[in-house]
Amino acid sequence: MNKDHEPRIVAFLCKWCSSAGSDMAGVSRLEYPPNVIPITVMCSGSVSPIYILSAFNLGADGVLVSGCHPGDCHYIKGNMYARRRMALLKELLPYLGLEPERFQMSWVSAAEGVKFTQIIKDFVAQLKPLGPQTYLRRSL
Amino acid sequence: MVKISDVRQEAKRLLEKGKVRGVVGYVPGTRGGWAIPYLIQEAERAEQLVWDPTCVHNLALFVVEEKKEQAKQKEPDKRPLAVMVKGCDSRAINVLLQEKFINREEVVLLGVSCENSGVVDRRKITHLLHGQQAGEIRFGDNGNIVVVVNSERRIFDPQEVLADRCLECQYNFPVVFDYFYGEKIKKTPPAPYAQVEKLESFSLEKRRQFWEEEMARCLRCYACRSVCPMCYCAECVVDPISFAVEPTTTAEEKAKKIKWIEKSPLLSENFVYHLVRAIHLAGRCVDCGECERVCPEGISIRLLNKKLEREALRLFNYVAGTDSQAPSLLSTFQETDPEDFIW
Amino acid sequence: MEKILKKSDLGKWVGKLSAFDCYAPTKENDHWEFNQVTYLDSLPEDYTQVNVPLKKVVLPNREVLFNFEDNRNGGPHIQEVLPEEKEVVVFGVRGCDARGVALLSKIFSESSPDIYFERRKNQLYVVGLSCYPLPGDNCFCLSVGGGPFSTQGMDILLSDIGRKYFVEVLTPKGEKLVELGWEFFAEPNDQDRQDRLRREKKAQEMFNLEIHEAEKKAGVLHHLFEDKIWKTESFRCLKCGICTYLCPTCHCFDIADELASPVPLQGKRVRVWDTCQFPDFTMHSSGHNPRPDKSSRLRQRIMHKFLYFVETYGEIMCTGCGRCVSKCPVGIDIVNILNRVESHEG
Amino acid sequence: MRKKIGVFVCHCGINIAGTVDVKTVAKELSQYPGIEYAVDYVYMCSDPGQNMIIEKIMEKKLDGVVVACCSPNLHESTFRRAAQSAGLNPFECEIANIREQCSWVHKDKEKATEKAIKITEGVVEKIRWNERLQPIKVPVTKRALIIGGGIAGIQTALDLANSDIEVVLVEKNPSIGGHMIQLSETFPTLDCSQCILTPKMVEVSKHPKVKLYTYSEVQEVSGYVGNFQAKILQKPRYVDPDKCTLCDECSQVCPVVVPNEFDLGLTGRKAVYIPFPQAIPATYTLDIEACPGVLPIACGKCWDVCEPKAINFDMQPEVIEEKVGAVVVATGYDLYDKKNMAEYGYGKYPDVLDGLQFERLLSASGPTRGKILRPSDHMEPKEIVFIQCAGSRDPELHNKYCSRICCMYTAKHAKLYKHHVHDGQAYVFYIDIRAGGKGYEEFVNRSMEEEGVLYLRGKVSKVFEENGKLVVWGVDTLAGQDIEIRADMVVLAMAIRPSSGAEKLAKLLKVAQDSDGFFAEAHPKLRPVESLTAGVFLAGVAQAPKDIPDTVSQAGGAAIKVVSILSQPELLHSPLVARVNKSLCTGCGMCVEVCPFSAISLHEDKAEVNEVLCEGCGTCAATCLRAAIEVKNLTHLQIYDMLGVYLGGLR
Repeated sequence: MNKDHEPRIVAFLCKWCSSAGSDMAGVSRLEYPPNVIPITVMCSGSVSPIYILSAFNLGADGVLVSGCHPGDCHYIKGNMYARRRMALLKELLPYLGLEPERFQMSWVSAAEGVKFTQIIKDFVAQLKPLGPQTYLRRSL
Repeated sequence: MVKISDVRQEAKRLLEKGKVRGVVGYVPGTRGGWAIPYLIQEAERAEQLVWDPTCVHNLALFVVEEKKEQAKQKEPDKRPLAVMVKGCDSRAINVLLQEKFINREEVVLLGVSCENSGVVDRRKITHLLHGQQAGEIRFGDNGNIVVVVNSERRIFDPQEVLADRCLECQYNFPVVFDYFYGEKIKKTPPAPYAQVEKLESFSLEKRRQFWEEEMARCLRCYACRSVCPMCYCAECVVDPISFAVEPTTTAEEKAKKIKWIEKSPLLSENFVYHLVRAIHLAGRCVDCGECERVCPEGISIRLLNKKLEREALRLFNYVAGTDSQAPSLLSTFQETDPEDFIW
Repeated sequence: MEKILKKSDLGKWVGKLSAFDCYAPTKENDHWEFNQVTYLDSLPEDYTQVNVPLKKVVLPNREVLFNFEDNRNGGPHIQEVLPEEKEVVVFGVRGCDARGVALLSKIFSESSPDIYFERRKNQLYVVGLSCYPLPGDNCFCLSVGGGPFSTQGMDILLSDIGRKYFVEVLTPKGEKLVELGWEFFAEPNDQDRQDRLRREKKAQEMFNLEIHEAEKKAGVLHHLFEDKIWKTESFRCLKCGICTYLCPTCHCFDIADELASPVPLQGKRVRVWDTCQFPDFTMHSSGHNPRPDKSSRLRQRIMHKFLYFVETYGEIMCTGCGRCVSKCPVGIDIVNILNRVESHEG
Repeated sequence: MRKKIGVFVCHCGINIAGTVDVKTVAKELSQYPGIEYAVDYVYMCSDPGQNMIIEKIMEKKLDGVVVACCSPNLHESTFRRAAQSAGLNPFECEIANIREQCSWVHKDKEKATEKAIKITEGVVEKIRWNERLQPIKVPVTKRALIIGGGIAGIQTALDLANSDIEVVLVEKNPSIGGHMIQLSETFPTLDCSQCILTPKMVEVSKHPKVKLYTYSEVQEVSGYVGNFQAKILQKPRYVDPDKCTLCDECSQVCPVVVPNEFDLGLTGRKAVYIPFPQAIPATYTLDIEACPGVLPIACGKCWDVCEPKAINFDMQPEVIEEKVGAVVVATGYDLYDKKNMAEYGYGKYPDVLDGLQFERLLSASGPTRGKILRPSDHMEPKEIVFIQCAGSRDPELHNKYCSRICCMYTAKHAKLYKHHVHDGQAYVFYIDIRAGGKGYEEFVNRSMEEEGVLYLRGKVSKVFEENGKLVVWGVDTLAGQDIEIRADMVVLAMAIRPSSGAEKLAKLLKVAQDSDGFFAEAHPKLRPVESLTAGVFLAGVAQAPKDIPDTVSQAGGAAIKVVSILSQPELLHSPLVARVNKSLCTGCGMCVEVCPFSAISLHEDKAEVNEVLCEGCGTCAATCLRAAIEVKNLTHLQIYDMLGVYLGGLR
């Protein structure tokens, strides 16, 4: 296993909480590893499971979906639907043999720059020992 | 016991009175004693209807197909379609109702009970008969299956010959119907998720190995998709071109068709295809098991569906196809939905 | 050239073929497939027929045609990819499958040679196994120009005559294989020849499925384009690809560009199996679909095999393997359909 | 045609350039397919920076601009304005956030630069598919519907009417005035409630911009912000207000007596009645439930005596449709139901009263003309016990919340009691005293100190009658001893609950309620008068318990929120809304189920988006099994292409 592997992570961040929370991490000059590329979406409720499958298919080593805490959703309840969908995916992927650590969901509010930073650090740390994700990754 | 003569009589009456535009049911096939789905449009043909353990097909599919067919007609026949439904077929009908793909008035449901038994698995029968052809396969007493081989009558225990899906089924009688034939005998399968649990008990590495072997065989013939009554989308995520093309569609719009999954049966693409398929069926799959039956490569497709079926039950207390009025699994939520997996 | 190979010598002979990749039928779950083997002591007694026919060796379900790359600086760059140079021996090929490859050659070799097919076919050595007893209930090769002991498309045909194989060496390629293990081959005697013949005769009597006067079907089908049989028979069709993907002669394909990376653009152009049974197969860019429904697609499959191909190449494009009958999930039966069109022709 | 895209990379001084090699970002992007121009600059948001963008758009004929800079929350609008001034559509400009999400959080310059390039490339891919969109213009009906004619509704109506906005004010009772008109005096200044409210009631009824519907209820509200249609059911009052001269002849001959709601059952009224003398509209109402029959044959005495012939038995319920641009919910409260308070003998003993009943006793216009007399025997109570938090702050048995006004009105009650009964003794059982308003603390202190009201910290366990006295068993938790008071009267500071029709109204307006049943505000701190439904606002106790000053302030707040919508010639709504691909839609309605804004409906078996209601969250897009609905400018394709770039280079 390649211990030096730098995992490539895609993070789907909802605009109002988690993306704002990552901005907060920036404003607070908190440091975290540069392995994550954020994709800001309007709401975690808009993240289709196929985005996640496709990210793995295109070579992501980890995928993070982050939304507002329950009750704080800018769109009232989009995150509640996301929670259901992601719960199923979280169950399904390891059932097929994908390491459960590779897919993660989190709640990060606009104020939680520190939490966002910690999540990225933890996520990167748990992905590193797994090495590259080749299971669902397309190799032509 | 289902008296097939009653079903035939009702089918005949419906056709004679012009109450339905056709009856979708089972008739004897051409090779051996295996039934095939058939659209009966002439009253006299109703006599051909059969009901035996070879009636494996989920006829809800043909409700979908016929609906699409009618939509293409300039002058669609607005009369309902009568269809023979087993327990799983009827639950599929419920999902179609729930998703408003059909209206209740569009179908006349001739519900048949699986007689405390179920349908047979052709592979199991072939194996047991060592390649001999079964002349006739019918329901016996106490859920037993009677197989006639070279005019010799053999009786099999359901455990030996029934399809796995039937051995794990809790709804072996229709839950929605207009006519009901046979008896409602509630079965309680001892371990409906035993196979899922067995796979779960494997190590991650072993599970991966198992699925790699399964997925590597996939030819992408899409029989699993085509046979599924829930896969009625106009355009599928694996279709390389868009079906939503009108004469006015511009080249740029056509270019917007996303190729989420490559057409090649590469291992990775097969995985994503089957994952997407499973996720799309979450809370919708009624475990009629047709996908697995039709797979020419014998891929354990049900194990995927069954996993999500169990999670829907375990996490959200949801069972597909039992209530056509309730919201779908993924278009609703509870405040108390589990979130211990979330950071 | 006719030879005799003791069954116990099969493994020794195969041991001499180390320069080749050897394939033989192996059992996966409950069905047979050709898989690569490192040794082959015997051909399995219970072997019937492989699931995916021999065509997958010459027309794999994914053939890379070339690599492409759009370099930021250098512009587009294309690199041809040809099949690996590797000679392949496939053992246990049934007559129907071997004939399938022979029929495919008419398309891919004769009229306008396809380099990928050509190379794969040239590298392929077919060691057939005659059918006694018949591998399946749905075999009907006899009615479409083949037979249980057909040799068309084979380099060698092995016929089980008890403890030994009756070996017919049919081509120089076959001779080359025998040459490599010449010490294991003996000359057959009359008894051997009789045994083989007796079995062939017996096998021919075992068919319980036939297309009546298959060669005349073209003439019949010619008038049946608008027949309602297509509609009634296709009602239950699922529009899946089983019948065609598992057919030894169906060869339709799609060309697709597969991307390894969108930016910079990099990928492969591939040829993948496609089938006339998929609704998108004939879909035009305009959205118009000349074969818009299941009935027109079922008709196409049968017409192509028993009319159009006959018109172009003078042969039926069906080898009677029976897979489309056995494997169809809804019991669509090409034999039954063809026999019925005869009956209501008048 | 492929867009000509320009990329502008900001140094942000050293904020970005310190960690990200901006020159390399610009250079890499300049070689990216389809990029017409890429440049870096020290401060893109400065005037010279913006001017450079404008010039390059025109010079290079760009039709897409990506600015790689700080978070879009900061300067997206700046750069979109700049792009717009160069003739682009605002959606042809997008921000790549390489500061907050990159330079500020990383130290490794090489990796940060690589990430900044990826982020920017992704946004380039996104903008390729961006559509030119215009804000959705929504016409506005310059009228507001106010539901509830208490102080909250009246104040909102007046503030709006005085801002030249037409108001439709709907009150379900025969008169406006709400609970405030029932009160005697108001804390902390003890001015007479009726004296300060009636001028407002008159003003609202006479205001040319106010259309008043009393004895009416809102039945149905359809439409959306700026364009609601309301159906209002006007109940027949069988008395023509224009003809009624308030002579009271009808009431005198009416043979039926029923409890008077205005006095909370402390008095009776006739079937034909005026709720209170200052009622507005000033007219009698015939209570059809109580009346023996509108047929003259059944009774008809009132009709006989009515000289101006104001009584009309033929009146029918009427449904009136009103078009409005905004709705204010000011439905106030009801007292917590009697049946829930059996332990205090409420509803059982006539001398156990609730706060509002006590107000009526105190009121000069009340049943006792302002004298405090026991309902049972009309004697003056010499010992009186006030029990606070009756039904409030009790999550186990009753309501978990604080009803907020009870501490103050109990202090007022005790004080006023002492004003009337100088030799009487008042006790107050309390949990805490919450007197947070201006002058409130002083008010409570005066009650205790000047009036000698005995405040006992503790709960009352039981009230029962014994020998004509009400025995109050309680505990003084400060002294740590059980207390028994033999009182003549007990007054319960009953919890206040959302008005009985609140749930129905919430459904009809598609407005959320909180767990206590009060209408939910859009944000507890920053948007306290807005509901989550665009164009529906909240005022008064309907939103949460509050006193009169807070209610009046909130009413004013709601009014200005309404004005801010209705003062515009048309509303502009973000065009980033969902769109349905009808050829893929199968009409399953799952998007309809999940849409938090009820913006999607099914028409002829296809989903249809009301673009004005849609907020563009995209929950529908992830729910749809057929990819038949997606949000403009953040489509599946755009996400897919971004993923492709971010993860690209599978080499």
